Amino acid sequence: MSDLNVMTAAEMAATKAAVMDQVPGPEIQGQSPLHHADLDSLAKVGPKQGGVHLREHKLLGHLTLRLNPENDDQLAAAERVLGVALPLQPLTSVESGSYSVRWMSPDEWLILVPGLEAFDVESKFRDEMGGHYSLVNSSGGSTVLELSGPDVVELLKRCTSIDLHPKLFPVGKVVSTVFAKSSAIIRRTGEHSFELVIRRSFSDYIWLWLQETSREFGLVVKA
Amino acid sequence: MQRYSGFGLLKHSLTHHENWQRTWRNPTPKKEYDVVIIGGGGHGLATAYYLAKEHGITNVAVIEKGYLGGGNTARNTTIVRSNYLWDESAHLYEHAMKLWEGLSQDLNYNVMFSQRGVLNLGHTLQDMRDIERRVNANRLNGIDGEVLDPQQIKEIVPHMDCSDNTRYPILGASWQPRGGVARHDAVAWGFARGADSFGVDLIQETEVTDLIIEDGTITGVKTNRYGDIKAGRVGCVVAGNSSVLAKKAGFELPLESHPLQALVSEPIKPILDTVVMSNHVHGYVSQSDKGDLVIGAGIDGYTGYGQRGSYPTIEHTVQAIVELFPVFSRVRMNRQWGGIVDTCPDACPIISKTPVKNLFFNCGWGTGGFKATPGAGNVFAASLATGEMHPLAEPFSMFRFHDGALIDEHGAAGVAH
Amino acid sequence: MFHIYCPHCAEYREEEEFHAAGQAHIARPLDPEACSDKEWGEYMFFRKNPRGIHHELWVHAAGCRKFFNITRDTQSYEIKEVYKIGEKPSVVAE
Amino acid sequence: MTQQNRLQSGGRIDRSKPLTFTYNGKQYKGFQGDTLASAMLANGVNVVSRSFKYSRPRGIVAAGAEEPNAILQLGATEATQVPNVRATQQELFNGLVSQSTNGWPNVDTDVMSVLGKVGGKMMPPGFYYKTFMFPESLWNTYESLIRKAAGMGRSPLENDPDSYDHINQHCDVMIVGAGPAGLAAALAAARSGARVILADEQSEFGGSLLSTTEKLDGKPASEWVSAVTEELRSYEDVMLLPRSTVNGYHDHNFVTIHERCTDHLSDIAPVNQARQRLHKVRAKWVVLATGAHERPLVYSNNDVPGCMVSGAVSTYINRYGVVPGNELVVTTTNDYGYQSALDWHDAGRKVVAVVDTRANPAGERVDAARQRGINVITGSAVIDVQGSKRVSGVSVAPISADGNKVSGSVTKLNTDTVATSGGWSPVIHLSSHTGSRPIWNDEIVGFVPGPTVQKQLTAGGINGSYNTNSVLSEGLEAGLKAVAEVGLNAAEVVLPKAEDVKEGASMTLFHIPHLKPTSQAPKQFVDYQTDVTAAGIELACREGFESIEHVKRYTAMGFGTDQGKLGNINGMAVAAKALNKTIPETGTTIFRPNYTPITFGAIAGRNCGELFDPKRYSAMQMWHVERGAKFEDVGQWKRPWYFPQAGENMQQSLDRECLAVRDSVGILDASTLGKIDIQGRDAREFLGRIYSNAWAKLAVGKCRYGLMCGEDGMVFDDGVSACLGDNHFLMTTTTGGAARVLEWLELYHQTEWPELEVYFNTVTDHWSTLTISGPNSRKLLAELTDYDLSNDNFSFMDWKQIKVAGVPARVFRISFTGELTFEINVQANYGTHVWEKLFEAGAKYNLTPYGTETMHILRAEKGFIIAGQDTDGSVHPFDLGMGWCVSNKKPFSYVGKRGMNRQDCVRDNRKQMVGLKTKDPKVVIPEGAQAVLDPNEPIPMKMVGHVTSSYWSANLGHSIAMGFVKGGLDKMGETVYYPLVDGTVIEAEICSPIFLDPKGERQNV
Repeated sequence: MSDLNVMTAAEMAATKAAVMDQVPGPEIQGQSPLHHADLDSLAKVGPKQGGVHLREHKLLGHLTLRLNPENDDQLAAAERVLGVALPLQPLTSVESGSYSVRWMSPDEWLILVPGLEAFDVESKFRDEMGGHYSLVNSSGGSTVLELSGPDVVELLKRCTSIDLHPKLFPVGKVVSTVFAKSSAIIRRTGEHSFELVIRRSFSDYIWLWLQETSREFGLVVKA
Repeated sequence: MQRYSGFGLLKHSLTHHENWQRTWRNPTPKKEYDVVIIGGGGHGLATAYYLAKEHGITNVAVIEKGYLGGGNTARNTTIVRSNYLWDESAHLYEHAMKLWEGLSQDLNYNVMFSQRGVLNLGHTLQDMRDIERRVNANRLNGIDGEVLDPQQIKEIVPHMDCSDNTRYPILGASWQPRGGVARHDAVAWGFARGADSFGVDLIQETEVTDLIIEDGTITGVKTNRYGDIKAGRVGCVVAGNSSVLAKKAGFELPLESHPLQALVSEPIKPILDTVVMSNHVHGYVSQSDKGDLVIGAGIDGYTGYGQRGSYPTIEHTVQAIVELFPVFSRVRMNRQWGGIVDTCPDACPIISKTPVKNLFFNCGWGTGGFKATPGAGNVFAASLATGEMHPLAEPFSMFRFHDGALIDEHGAAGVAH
Repeated sequence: MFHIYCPHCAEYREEEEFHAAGQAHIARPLDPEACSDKEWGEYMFFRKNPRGIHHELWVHAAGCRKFFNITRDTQSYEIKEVYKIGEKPSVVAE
Repeated sequence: MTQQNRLQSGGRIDRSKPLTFTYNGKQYKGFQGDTLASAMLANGVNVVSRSFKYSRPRGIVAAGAEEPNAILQLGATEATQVPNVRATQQELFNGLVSQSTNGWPNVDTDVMSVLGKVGGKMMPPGFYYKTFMFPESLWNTYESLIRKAAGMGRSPLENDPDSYDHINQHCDVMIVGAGPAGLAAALAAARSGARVILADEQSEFGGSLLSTTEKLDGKPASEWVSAVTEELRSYEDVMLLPRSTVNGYHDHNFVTIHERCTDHLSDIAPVNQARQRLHKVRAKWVVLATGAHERPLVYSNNDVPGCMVSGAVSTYINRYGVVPGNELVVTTTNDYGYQSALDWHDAGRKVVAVVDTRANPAGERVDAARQRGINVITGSAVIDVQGSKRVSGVSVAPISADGNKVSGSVTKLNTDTVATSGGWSPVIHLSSHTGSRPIWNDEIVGFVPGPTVQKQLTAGGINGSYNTNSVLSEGLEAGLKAVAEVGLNAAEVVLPKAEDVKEGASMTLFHIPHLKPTSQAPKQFVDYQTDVTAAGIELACREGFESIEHVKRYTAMGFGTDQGKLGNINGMAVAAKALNKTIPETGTTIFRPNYTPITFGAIAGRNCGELFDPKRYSAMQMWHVERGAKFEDVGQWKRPWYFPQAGENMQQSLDRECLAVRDSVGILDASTLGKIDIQGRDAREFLGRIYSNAWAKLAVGKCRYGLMCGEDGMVFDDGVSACLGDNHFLMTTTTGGAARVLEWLELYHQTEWPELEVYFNTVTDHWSTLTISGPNSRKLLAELTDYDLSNDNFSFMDWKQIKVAGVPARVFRISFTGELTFEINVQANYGTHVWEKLFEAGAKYNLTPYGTETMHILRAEKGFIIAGQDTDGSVHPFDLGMGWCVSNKKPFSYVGKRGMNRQDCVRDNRKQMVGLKTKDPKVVIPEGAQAVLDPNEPIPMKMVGHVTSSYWSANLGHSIAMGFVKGGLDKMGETVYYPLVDGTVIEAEICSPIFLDPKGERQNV
């Protein structure tokens, strides 16, 4: 076992913000928030037909970026890191390869990257960006659910008060809202598919809620 | 005053009830009164009644912009209890409780005060600590109270889900057997009839449009129908309008007026014999003599004078009731309504002198005003009679928000009641 | 239930996403120590609480987490305008 | 049983689908398409209920939501009981089981009716208030008798087997009511491309058109209805909701719709289907096309079964193929009343007479009646009815032109049915839900919607328009207006033409006079369900109840489950006459949601049982469950409370857990603590302004405890914050306070100090926090890391970034137990891994999992407070003896500083936090016990404080407690007493709250 990850106090002071590779080596398997639900097994034994399909995208890198949208240097730096400009229009999102970026608030974006790249991306930001900003790794605190299928809109209308009409909620739109009695960040990824970013501690509740609410449509769990 | 009794009813039935007297007169106001009370709700009418009865001051007018008892008196869920935490409030509400007991006889008007007991449920360990604390304080203050375990609760409310299988299992409750409900309209009408019988003028459909203040002293009120009416002292008892009147007097109050909603089910056969309240799941329920489940909600978070609130508040309340009583799931909600409650930062009322001499305010009862009706009227009357605050009212000065001597009853007040 | 336009998200959302945070434009005294008890009490507790036009502070709690102001009629519940922190209302009571 | 009142043909029922149902245990037959009411009438059922106060037999009066009497109990099993179902709104299904709700031994023979007849005279409005007062002690007995009469139906006593759905909807135009106006509006909006929702409470669309023989463009009206419905169904953005009652109209055009999905199929929903669904609609525009209810006239004994409103008679004939009697007398003030006579006659049964209050009625329907040879008696009215369980005859008399007096001699006619029409009342309920006050319209003799701030349009009957052509064109107009308002181009719609029927003027009359004055006349019912009579209303007025609100409250008029749909206007008219006022002068009629009652289950939706509120779990939840932990609800979190082993009671578990921590090492899942990541140049300054203590000099790598106060100086949260980098802090909050604290920080940042460069983000869920505590915690941790954990290298209140069990971690050397403690924070995806590795390595140290209760005991041994348990919003840091956590040197007047220096906060004798040692060391004072100085003082006793935390300390071998005592810090060593509920008094000595290791050596090794 090594302690290569150790930072000295001086190193930390110099960087102003503490940056940390939080992911251990590949020999240690992480457990996503819905680990206990064992969706993989359900996918094997559960129904194959139904109006709503559910898949968990586990263990992605979740980074929350805060900066001043009027700071062109920072915007440029973000674009250098991400390969795409931050979406400045409210409630929009962009994708760049395996990265996706969601507008969360005028000074906040949620960036999803492959799980093992979170630290690299964070480090790049720290290298590229100056001035007042913040970057927070929240990968352990959320998970991503993909909901799709012919009845997905009908299902979501039972979970959120957001208007999902395609004219008002086109592909790429993202909202952060109340979801049942929890919250979710909802992004449309296709006519009949949506991505939900949900909080770890609420994930079991949302899983129960989705099972209950989708009963009339039939729920297909996908691995 | 014509006395009411069962015998009277029998007698009047022989003459087809054609000879009942008016319950109160409909007088034209005089030009001047010793005391003018603005607001003809339960508190205002009780104030007038006790001014006349206990202090011999009968040259009194109650000026009401709508009809008597038409504000929060007519809109609350009629719960009466006195199990408050702090000494100041416990003494005030217990003073009211003692007046409730015997009020029907005192007024010769059956206010249907029904001491069927009040349960305040605890669902968390902290709830139970707070309940223990409150019940201990109540008992040492001479107020009845017990802490019950789920088994004992089940005996009192057999159809409530007292099992471990709920989201927030019931861990226990405080129980005040002397608490209960009363018929809200009858309270206003009984006090009105009583006050009228002593010669108090009840002036309905008349709005006080302004206060006449000279050199920092109030001398009368302006009305929309009868012009200026002079007054030696003025008591303002206008829940839901207190800040509006205070503004006319030139000061602000530490109040926010919020919508408070309530609802009733359709009448069903008796199934709930007591009052059940839960701060934690946020709802309370009792069953009226007519069979309606009378259900209360929490206040809405915004300022609102519209006598209506937002739908999610109703929704959350009904969820709480179904959580407590899953058997009520197929019962139906009949009607909902809303009142305007003036809330104070410490969940306690203001019974107070004001920056204007001879102008007194009784306000800020939040959701708890009904249960205090006789007590509040009684101490406010004493204060208006003497010009000095009654000892029980003393701690409830509006100036406590300057020096910091707040009486924080959020725990006991909790949800609306 | 209110339908509230969030000036940051630039669309209407249901009231459940928001929290009301009381009267708007109550500035914290710059020198609290210079305040009398009365002045400090008034800052903390005393409110206009008008029947009619009211400027109030809300936060888009489940959305962008930004505070902003609403001018609303407390009698009809009509929302007259929303505006960001630091901005001045254009609709005011007479 | 035969359906003796069923016509051989006609109506919208399907005679090929017979259905069986039971009413009061008797089996009957009906057809698909029937309501329960139409099927009962088809079978000649007369009595459906007993009245509330007088136990009078009552029959079906109406055909829809306005029905006051036919309120039945439904349900074949205990769990599927439904109380108070309106038979006129319940579709018949095979196997339906129904029961009347009042009457003993049964509804046909009710012994209470005898009492009602005799005692009724003694039960005028307000009689409760006038009696049952003496003696005082008997009120409970009186009341229990009153309560016996309460209620109509009964609640099931078993849990509901059904589920209920909620759905959010959005549309441009929400149209309420699918009668002619609503259909026309919907057609206009839909063709123009609008998003439309059309809802109607009935099983099929068409509204009044389903009940008439009227023709549109020369064809049966139902053909137009079908064509329009078909077209609407073809639009993608149009949602059609039959069996869906718009129950509430709320601010900002928010509308709730109660859809009954399966109630027409069975009393229990099919598998996986919701029984009912609540639609929560946000509409840009709302079109109210809710129609009107026919008003009955008020005459003596107008409640005898067989008395019905005229339009309902037509509906039963035309829609259901049921003639609800053999002979008919109509009593009317207008032309519409004739329609039931025409329909009755055309159905082949006998019309005895139409009695018209007008002297010279002259409309086309009047002519049609005369042409059919129907006896039309003018200038007269039915003033009284004979019969008890069914009408047997009526008394007809001429009345004066003003309608106030009987002006001639009485004629008796034999009949079994009376149809009545006093005009129409627009269904304005929804428009008044949002606070709009209805206004009286003399021309149509009814209230119409008042001015509103909602984006609301109205069309048809709700406006007092009853002519089909104008109803249709108002609907079209409303649809087009809504379309234009939402910015769409209007499409063309050509409306069908109805035959124009010439109508004579109606007479404005509500209350039919009797030979005797109202107070002596046989009962003239205004509100059937609440047994309110005209005499009762007059009495209320005589007694000084002059506002209509007083009248309603005194008599209970309008307080039934029908909310006075039939009776309110009549009641206002009776009151107005008694007070010599006009109807609008007596007030207005305000309706509240719901339009018709709605199931609690439907309002609750799926948010019940397990889903009532989210259960929040940490990453290690499954481990805790497998270890048999007992859980405590803290906010929404389920936290392990303690971990009992086989055969242990709670106290034994706690003793074992407590000893393990002090003797070796224990582990706590502290993941639920709120965690806020704070970054920015001014993060440090910000903390200094929000916390009561100093933060300016906290070095990188160090942690510090902080107290957070409100502006009033009262403590509201606390926690440890760590300096991660010069511009980077991690704040922890209490478990319950996390969201509130984050919003608090944002509030100050966004509204007060936006110039401070700082960002806040929640990371509560991101980190798992594994707290190992106890003298062996260092040894244990050393097994999982190579890092130098020595006290010199890793001191108390340091934090280090190291690897634990191969997982990168931030480890904080802070302590809430007073023991050597390492708080290991790892990304939550790896929490369980590290947790399990700790247990693998911890076996030799007897690593013991402990829960919140042991945590509470251990911290109390050290005198550490728990915000929320030891504070209640009324204590400031000095009250807690935590002046050490307040800095007076900070240049900025931090939040709370000014507040805690107010007059009342600096006075003597405030309640202060102290430790309490019981005289009998074995006795644990109950938490919440109140302190007194003189145990012998009579009640009320002077209380000087209370116990906030109290435990048995296995480590110390005696009980420990913390609590408040007035001036307690100056009372060390003095005795206080705790009188308990059971009469015992516990004696305790005031001491320091730090019971163990006062120098803090154990955490510092």
